[in-house]
Amino acid sequence: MKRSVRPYGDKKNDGAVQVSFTLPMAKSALATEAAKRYVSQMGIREPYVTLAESIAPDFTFFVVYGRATHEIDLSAISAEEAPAGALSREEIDAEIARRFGRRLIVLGCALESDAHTVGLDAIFNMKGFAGDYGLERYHGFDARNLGAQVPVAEVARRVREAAADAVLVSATVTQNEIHVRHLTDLVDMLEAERLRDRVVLVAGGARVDHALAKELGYDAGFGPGTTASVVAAFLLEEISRHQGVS
Amino acid sequence: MKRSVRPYGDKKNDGAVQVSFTLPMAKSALATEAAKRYVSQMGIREPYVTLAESIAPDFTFFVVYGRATHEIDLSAISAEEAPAGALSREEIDAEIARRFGRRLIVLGCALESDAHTVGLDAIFNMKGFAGDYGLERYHGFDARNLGAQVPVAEVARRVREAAADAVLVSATVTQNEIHVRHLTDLVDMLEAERLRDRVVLVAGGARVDHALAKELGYDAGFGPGTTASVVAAFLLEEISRHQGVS
Amino acid sequence: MAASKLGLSAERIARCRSLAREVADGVRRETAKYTTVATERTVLRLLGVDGVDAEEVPIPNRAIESLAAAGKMNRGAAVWMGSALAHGSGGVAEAAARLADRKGAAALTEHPRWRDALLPHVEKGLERIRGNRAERERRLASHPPDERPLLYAIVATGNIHEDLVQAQAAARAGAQCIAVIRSTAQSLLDHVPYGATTSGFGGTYATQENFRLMRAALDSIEDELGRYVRLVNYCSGLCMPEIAAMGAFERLDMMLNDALYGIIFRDINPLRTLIDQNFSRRINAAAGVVINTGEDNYLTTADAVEQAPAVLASQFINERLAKDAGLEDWQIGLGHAFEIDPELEDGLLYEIAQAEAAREIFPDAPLKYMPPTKHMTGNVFRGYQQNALFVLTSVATGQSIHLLGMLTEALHTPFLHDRWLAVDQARTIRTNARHLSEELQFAPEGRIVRRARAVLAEAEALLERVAAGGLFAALADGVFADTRRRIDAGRGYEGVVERDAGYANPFLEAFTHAPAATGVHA
Amino acid sequence: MAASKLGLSAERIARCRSLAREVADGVRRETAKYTTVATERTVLRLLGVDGVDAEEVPIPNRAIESLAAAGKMNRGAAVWMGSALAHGSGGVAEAAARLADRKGAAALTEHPRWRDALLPHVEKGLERIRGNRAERERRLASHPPDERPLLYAIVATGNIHEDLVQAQAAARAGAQCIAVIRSTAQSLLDHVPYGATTSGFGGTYATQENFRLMRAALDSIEDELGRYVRLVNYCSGLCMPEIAAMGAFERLDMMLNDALYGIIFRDINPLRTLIDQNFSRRINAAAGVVINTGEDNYLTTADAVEQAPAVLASQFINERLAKDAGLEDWQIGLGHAFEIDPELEDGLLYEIAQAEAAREIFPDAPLKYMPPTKHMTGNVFRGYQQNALFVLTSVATGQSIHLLGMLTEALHTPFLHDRWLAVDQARTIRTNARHLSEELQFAPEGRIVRRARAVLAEAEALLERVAAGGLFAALADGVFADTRRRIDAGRGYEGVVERDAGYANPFLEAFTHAPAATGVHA
Ligand code: B12
Ligand code: B12
Ligand SMILES: Cc1ncc(COP(=O)(O)O)c(C=O)c1O
Ligand SMILES: Cc1ncc(COP(=O)(O)O)c(C=O)c1O
Repeated sequence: MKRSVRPYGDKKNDGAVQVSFTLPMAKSALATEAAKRYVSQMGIREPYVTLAESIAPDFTFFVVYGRATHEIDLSAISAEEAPAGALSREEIDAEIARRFGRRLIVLGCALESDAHTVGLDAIFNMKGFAGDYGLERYHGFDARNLGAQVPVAEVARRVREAAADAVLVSATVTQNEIHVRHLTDLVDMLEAERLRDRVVLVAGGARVDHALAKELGYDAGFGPGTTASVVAAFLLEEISRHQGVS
Repeated sequence: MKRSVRPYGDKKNDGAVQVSFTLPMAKSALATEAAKRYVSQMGIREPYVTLAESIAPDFTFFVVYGRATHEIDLSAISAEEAPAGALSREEIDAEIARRFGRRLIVLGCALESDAHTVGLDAIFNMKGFAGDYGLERYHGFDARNLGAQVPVAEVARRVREAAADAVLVSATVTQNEIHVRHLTDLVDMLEAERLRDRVVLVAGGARVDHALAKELGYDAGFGPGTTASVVAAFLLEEISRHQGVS
Repeated sequence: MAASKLGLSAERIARCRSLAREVADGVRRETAKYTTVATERTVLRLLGVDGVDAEEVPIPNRAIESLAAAGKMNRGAAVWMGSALAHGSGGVAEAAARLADRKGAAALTEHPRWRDALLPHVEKGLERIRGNRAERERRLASHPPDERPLLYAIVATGNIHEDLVQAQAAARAGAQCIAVIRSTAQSLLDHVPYGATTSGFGGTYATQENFRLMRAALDSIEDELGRYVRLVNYCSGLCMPEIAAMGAFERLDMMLNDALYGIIFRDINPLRTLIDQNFSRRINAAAGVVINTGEDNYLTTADAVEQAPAVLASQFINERLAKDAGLEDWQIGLGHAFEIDPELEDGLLYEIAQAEAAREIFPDAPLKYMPPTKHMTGNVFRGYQQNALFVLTSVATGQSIHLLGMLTEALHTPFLHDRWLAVDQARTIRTNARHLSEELQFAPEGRIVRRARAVLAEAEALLERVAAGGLFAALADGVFADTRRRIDAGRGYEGVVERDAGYANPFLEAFTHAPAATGVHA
Repeated sequence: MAASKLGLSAERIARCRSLAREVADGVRRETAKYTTVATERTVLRLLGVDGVDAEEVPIPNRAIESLAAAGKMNRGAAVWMGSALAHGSGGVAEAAARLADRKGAAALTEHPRWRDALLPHVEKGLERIRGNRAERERRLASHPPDERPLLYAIVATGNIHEDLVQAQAAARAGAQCIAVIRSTAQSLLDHVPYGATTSGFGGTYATQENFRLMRAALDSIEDELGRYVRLVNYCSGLCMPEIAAMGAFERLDMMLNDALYGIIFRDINPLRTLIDQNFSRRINAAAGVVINTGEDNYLTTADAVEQAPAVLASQFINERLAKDAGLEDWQIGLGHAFEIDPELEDGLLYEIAQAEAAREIFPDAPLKYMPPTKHMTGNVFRGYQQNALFVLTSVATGQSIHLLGMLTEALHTPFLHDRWLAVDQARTIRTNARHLSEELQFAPEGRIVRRARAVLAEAEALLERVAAGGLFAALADGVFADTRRRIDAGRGYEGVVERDAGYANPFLEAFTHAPAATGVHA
C-alpha cells in the first residue's frame, strides 16, 4: 500500500524546505534570480530568497525557503533495512566493556625495512587523522605502536608476550613487490609459531586494499583515507567473532 | 555564450548545498533513509544526513548536506531584468521625503452604511496586519482613518479641507451590489466637486479586486491579504505619477 | 530582595511610583463616571448569558444594544437582569431574551428586589471563577516548581483544531506557556465570535469554545509531561472584559491585557478601553490570572535605545493601574523586549542594563521578555544567534516569562521545527547558565550602570510630563510612540455611557471588596 | 593590570610559577646535554642551506645524516660548516655538499678559525630575521591598532594555490589571522617537504615556499583592507626548529610551537622534542613571532571540566619554558578552549571562570581561545549558537586571539559561507559587547569565583606532582591526558645526540645573549 510522505512545515504536505548555498557570482538581482531558478530546478516551488549576502568579491551566499513538490513512497523503502550509522567512540568503548570486560590489546608497526609510519600513526596516536582520533583515545583498546622497521620475528615475539588480540601492520614501499613479501613473511611466521589463530591480522598502506590483504591471508586490508573509527568498529566485530563473544 | 553556474562549497562546481526540513514520521533508520532519498529526488547526490531529531511524536527534523547536480545557465536569465524586491518602510519614507519634501496626506474610511473597519484598520493603524505595520508607522504618510459608515459627501468635504493626496475606501458588504453603488457614488461626488483629479482614489475590501475598482473609475483595488507595505509602495509611485514628481 | 546591582536611586523610583499614582488617580476620576457596552456585556456573560441569534450576533450584544436603545444602559445590565428575574423571567437566558427584545426592554421597570433575584446567579459566576483558580493552584501544587524563566511559545494556524496539534507538540518540546495568537486586529471587533473557528487572519479567533478546546488539549498531556501547561490569550481591544470573563470561565492562566496598547497601536478610544481595562483586570485578579502588558510594541519599529524610557514609564503606569484593579505583584507581567540593533557598539550592554533595571524596579513582577523582531532578517543563522543572546540576557537578569524567539521571525508563522529549535535553544542555555544572574555584578560607574540610571531619569521626566496634564492629555499630545490619540476619537467611543446614580455592577462590587484568595500562584 | 575579579590567591599563583620554574630547570638540566638532528639541520638552514637532491631529500637532511655517520654531529653542524669554509669551500652550498658527502665528512678536520669563516653567514641569517621583524613592526605601525580579540580563521584545501584564494576571502570577510592547517600528522615527518605543494592529507604541507606564497598573497591585500593580516603555521613535531627558522625567514607572525602537544598527542620522543623546542622558541623570540601552545587538545575528548587543572598546569609549564627561551610575555599565546558540555548545568559559568582565570593569571599573554569541537553535532543551528556563546565568553573575559568556530565543525572542512558566517558572527558580537569585560564583576563567594579557585588549587597540586619527579617522570606516569610517554620511546629518539665538550651553536649563542628588539609588536 503506497504511503507517500512530503515535508511538513505547519500544515500536512505543505512541502516546506529550507536551503542554503553559495553561487560563484557577484551579488546582484541577476544572482538572486539565478538562486531562485536553481532551487526551482531542485523541484522547489514558490522559492523565497530570504538572504542574498556578498561573502567575497565573486561569491554570494543564499538562504532560500520554498515548497518541495517531490513525494517519498515509504513502502518502497521498508524492504531494505536502512544501513545503521557508524558507532561513535563512546559506543565502541561501551560495547568492548560490555562484551569483554577488559581492554583489547592491539599491536601495530611498519614491517621490516619500511620506515613509513605516518599512516599507521594516524590510525594509532591520540591526535589521529584530521580530527578522527586514533586508537589510543579509545579506553576499550590498549594500543601499542611498535614503530618502524620491525622484523616479523619481533612481531611474533611481541604477540606471544602481550597475548595480543590483534596485530595491525603497515606496508607502504611497494617497489618490486617488497610489501607482498613482507606481509606474507609475517603470516608464515605467525602460523609457524601457532599464533595465527589467536589474533585478528590486519594490513594497511597507501597501496594496500581488502582484496590484496585477504589474498595474503589477512583478516582485512585498509588503504588511503582510512580513519581510526572505521578500524576500531571493524576490530570490535572481528575480535568478537574470532573469540566467539557477542 | 552559455555560462553555467553551480553552487560552490570549497571547490569550483562542488555543488555543495545544505537542506533542512521535517518529515511527518517517527524518528527511525527508515525515516533517515527517507530523508536521504527525498534529497536525492531534489537532484542532490551523496546526501549526508547530519541531523535526525525527533521533534514531536510523529515528526522528525533533518539537516542534510549534499552535492547538487543541477546547473544554471546565466545567459538565459540576463534577458529579463530580475524583478526588484519590495521597498522597505525606511526606503519608502526616504523616497517620499526626497520626492515631496512633506508628508503625503491619506484619508481612509468605510463607505456609507458599511460598518466593517477591521480590514481598513489593518491597512491604517500602527499595529497593521500580522506584523506588516500600518500606514501610521510611515513617517512619509499623514494617515487619517475617518472610521466607519462615512457618507460620500463627508468624504468629499474632508478631501477638500485636508487637501488630501489620496483617499482609501473600504467596502465589504456586497448584498445586492451595495458596494458597487457606494463606490460609484463616491466617484460621482468627487467629480461633481472637481476633486477627482486632485487625489489618488483606491478601493479595497474582501470582495474588491483591481479589475472591479478600475471599472468603477478608481486608480486601484485591493482584495483579501493586502498588506500596508504593498499599498504604501503603490501610493508612492501613483501619487508621484499623479503629481508629476519623480 | 536581591541587593541592587545598578545602585538605582530609591527616591527616583519612589518618585516615579507616586507620579504613576497621580496618573492612575486621574484616569480613575475620569473612568469611574462611565460604563461601556463591553463592560455591561461582560456582566451578562458572568451571569451566564451566552450564545448567538439566528444572524450569529451574540445574545449579550443584542441585549445591550436593546438596553442602550431603551436608554437603560446607564444603570447597568445587572439592574435590568435582576429586575427581569424578579418580574418572573424563568432564568438568565429568558431574562436576557427579554432584554434583547426592544419592546420588552423599553417596558421593563426596575424591581426593588432586583439584587436578591440576581444574587444566586452572581454567586454562581463568582464560584466558577474561584473554582477554576483553585483547580489551577491544585494542579500547580501537584508538580515540582517550574524552572524560570517560563518558556512561552506561540501557535497561530488560524484553525483551532490544527492549533491543538501544534500546541501539544510545543508543550512536549518543553514550552511552559502556550499562546494562540488571535486573528489579527481582533482588538477592533466589538463582539466576540462564537464557537470553534477554523479560519482566521494570521491567527485564530479568541472564542470561549476555542479556549475550552485548547485548555482540555493541554490538560490531557499534563500527566505525560509532569507539569501544568499555562494557556495564554489576548483580551486587549473592544471586548477586553468579555474575553477576560471567558478566560476566567475556562481557566486561562495568562492574558494580554493592556489599554495603552489598544489606544496607541489599534487606535481604540482611550476612555472606552481604560474603563473596560479596569473591569477586565478586576476579573483577571479574581481569577488568579497573570496579565501581560504590551510595552514591547514601542520597540518594534522605533529605535529601542531611544524608546527605553517610554517603556519604563508605561510600565510604572500599568503597574499602578493594575494594582488599583486588585492585581497583586505576582500577577503583573510587565512587558519589555530585546530589540536593540545587534550592530550597535555596546548594544548588548544596554539590553542587559534595561532588563536588569526592570528586574530591580519591579522585583516581584513576572516580567515578560519579548524576542527580537525589528532587526531580524532572512539570515536565519544570524536569527538563531540573536535569540541565543536574548535567552542568555533573559537568564542573566532573572526574567520571569520568556517569549521564545524564532529564527524565522522575519519570514513566516513558525514551522514545527522552528519552534522545536527555539525551545531546545532556550532550555539548553537556561540550564547552561542556570545561576548566572546570582553571579553577575556590574562595575559601579560602568556603562551598564550609567545606562540604567539614564533610562530611569528620562522615564521620570516622561512621567512628570504625563502627570502634569493627565494621561488623556498626554495621549492626545502623542507622548507615547509619537502617535496622537484624542479622548473623543478612535474605535468604540460610541460604546461609552455615563453611569446614572442608580448604577450597579454586583461583580465589580464583589471583586472590589473580596480579599484575593492566597495559596500557590502561577 | 585590571583589578582581580576572582580574588585568586597571589601566593598560590606564585607557588605555581616557582613549581613551573623547578620543572623547567629540571628539563633544561636534561636537554642542555644534547642536540638533535633537527636542531643541527636548523643551524644549516639559518646559514642558508636549502634545496633537495635528486631523490627529493632535503640537503640539510643529507648533510646531518652524513655528519652523524662520521660521528661528528656531537660538536654541532656549525663547527663543520665553518671548518669546511675555512678549508676552502667556496660558499655555504659548497660547504654543505662537502658535509653531505660521506667520505668528505669523515675526512673533514676542525679548523681553528672556523668561527671567523662562519661569522658572515651567521650574521646574514640573523639579519634576515631582524629585517622581517622590523618589516612587520613597520607595517603594523602604519595601521590603526587591531580590534581585540583577533579573529583567527583556518584554510585547509591541501592545495596552496586554492588556499591563497580562500585565505584572501577570509581576510576580506574580516579575519585578522589566517592559519593554513598542515597536512595531518606532519609532526611525524623528520624532514620538511620542499617547494609549493598541491596535495596533502586533510591539510596543506608546511613548506618554506608555501609560507612565501601565502605571505605575499596576504601582503597584496593589506592596503585594500587597511590592516596587516597575520599568517600562522605549525612548527610542532620532529622539525620544530626547522619550520620555526623557515617562518622567521618568510615573516610568519604566529607559530603553533608546543613540545607537550607533540609528546602526548603525536607520541614524539619527549627528550627530542623538548631539546628542539628550546631552539625553536629562541628563533621565534628573535623573530618577534607569537607562539601558540596546544592545551586545547586536552579538552577535545576528555571531559573539559575535569581536565581544566591539567590545562592550567600545562600553561604554567609552557610559560616558564617559553621565558627560559627568551620569549616575552606578549609572545606567549597560551592555549585553552570552550569545550564544556552545553547541556551541563552552570557549564557556561565554568567556561567564564576558567577563561577569566587564564586572563588574570597570565595578564600580558596573548591568550588563544579555541572553539567547541567535542560537543558539536550535525545540528548546525546549535553549532552556530554555541559559537555565539563562545565569542561572547571570549569578549567578556578579554581574550586576545579568538579561533573562529565553524557551525559545520563536526561535518567538513569549512565552506566559504561557513567561514563568512563565523567571521560575521564574531565581528558583530565583538562590537555589540565591546566593553563587556570592563563591566562584569562576579559575586565574591559565587560559583564562578569558587570554580576558578578550585581549578587553580588542583593545578598547583598537579604541578607539585610534576615538580616532585620532574617532567619526564610525570610524562612516563601518564600525568597528562592519562597517556604514558617514556623518555626513551616515541618518534625521533634516535635523532638525539650528546653534545661533546667542543659543541657550538652560534645562533643559539646569539639568541641567548642579544637583547630582544623592542618596538611595536604583534
Ligand atoms: C613522508 C614520506 C616518506 C618519509 C616517511 C617518514 C615517516 N615517518 O613516515 C621518509 C622521508 C622517511 C620516506 C622515505 C622513503 N620513501 Co617515502 N614517502 C613519503 C610521502 C611523501 C608521504 C607518506 C605519508 O606520510 N602519507 C600520509 C599518510 C597519512 O597516508 P598513508 O601512508 O596512505 O596512510 C593512510 C592509509 O594508507 C592507511 N594506512 C596506512 N598504513 C596503515 C596500517 C594499518 C594497519 C591500517 C589499518 C591503515 C593504514 O591509513 C592511513 C591514514 O588514512 C609519500 C608520498 C605521498 N605524498 O604519499 C612518499 C612515498 C610513500 N615514499 C616513497 C619512497 C619510494 C620512499 C623511499 C624508498 C625513497 C627513497 N628512495 O629513499 C624511502 C623509503 C624509506 C624506507 N626505508 O621505507 C614512495 C613509495 C612508492 C612505492 N609505492 O613504492 C612514495 C609514494 C613517494 C613517491 N610517490 O615516490 N618517505
Ligand atoms: C467582523 C465582521 C463583522 C463586524 C464588523 C466589525 C468591524 N469593526 O469591522 C460586525 C459584527 C459589525 C459585522 C456586521 C455585519 N456583517 Co460582517 N463580518 C465580519 C467578519 C466575521 C470578519 C470581517 C473581518 O474583520 N475581516 C478581517 C479583515 C482583516 O479582512 P478584510 O475585511 O478582507 O480586509 C482585508 C482586505 O480585504 C483588504 N482591505 C479591506 N478593506 C480595504 C480598504 C483599502 C483601501 C485597501 C487598500 C485594502 C482593504 O485589506 C485587509 C487586510 O488584508 C466577516 C466574515 C469573515 N470571516 O470574513 C463578516 C462579513 C464581512 N459580514 C457580513 C455581513 C453580511 C454583515 C452584516 C450585514 C450582518 C448582518 N446581517 O447584520 C453586518 C453589516 C453591518 C454593516 N452595517 O456593515 C458578510 C458579508 C457578506 C457580503 N459579501 O455581503 C460576511 C462576509 C460574513 C458572511 N460570510 O456572511 N460584521
Ligand atoms: C498587549 C497586546 N494585546 C493584544 C495584542 C494582539 O493584537 P491584535 O490587536 O492584533 O489582536 C498584542 C500584540 O501582539 C499586544 O501586545
Ligand atoms: C600545538 C599544535 N601543534 C601542531 C598541531 C598540528 O597537528 P599535526 O600533528 O597533525 O601536524 C596541533 C593540532 O592541531 C597543535 O595543537
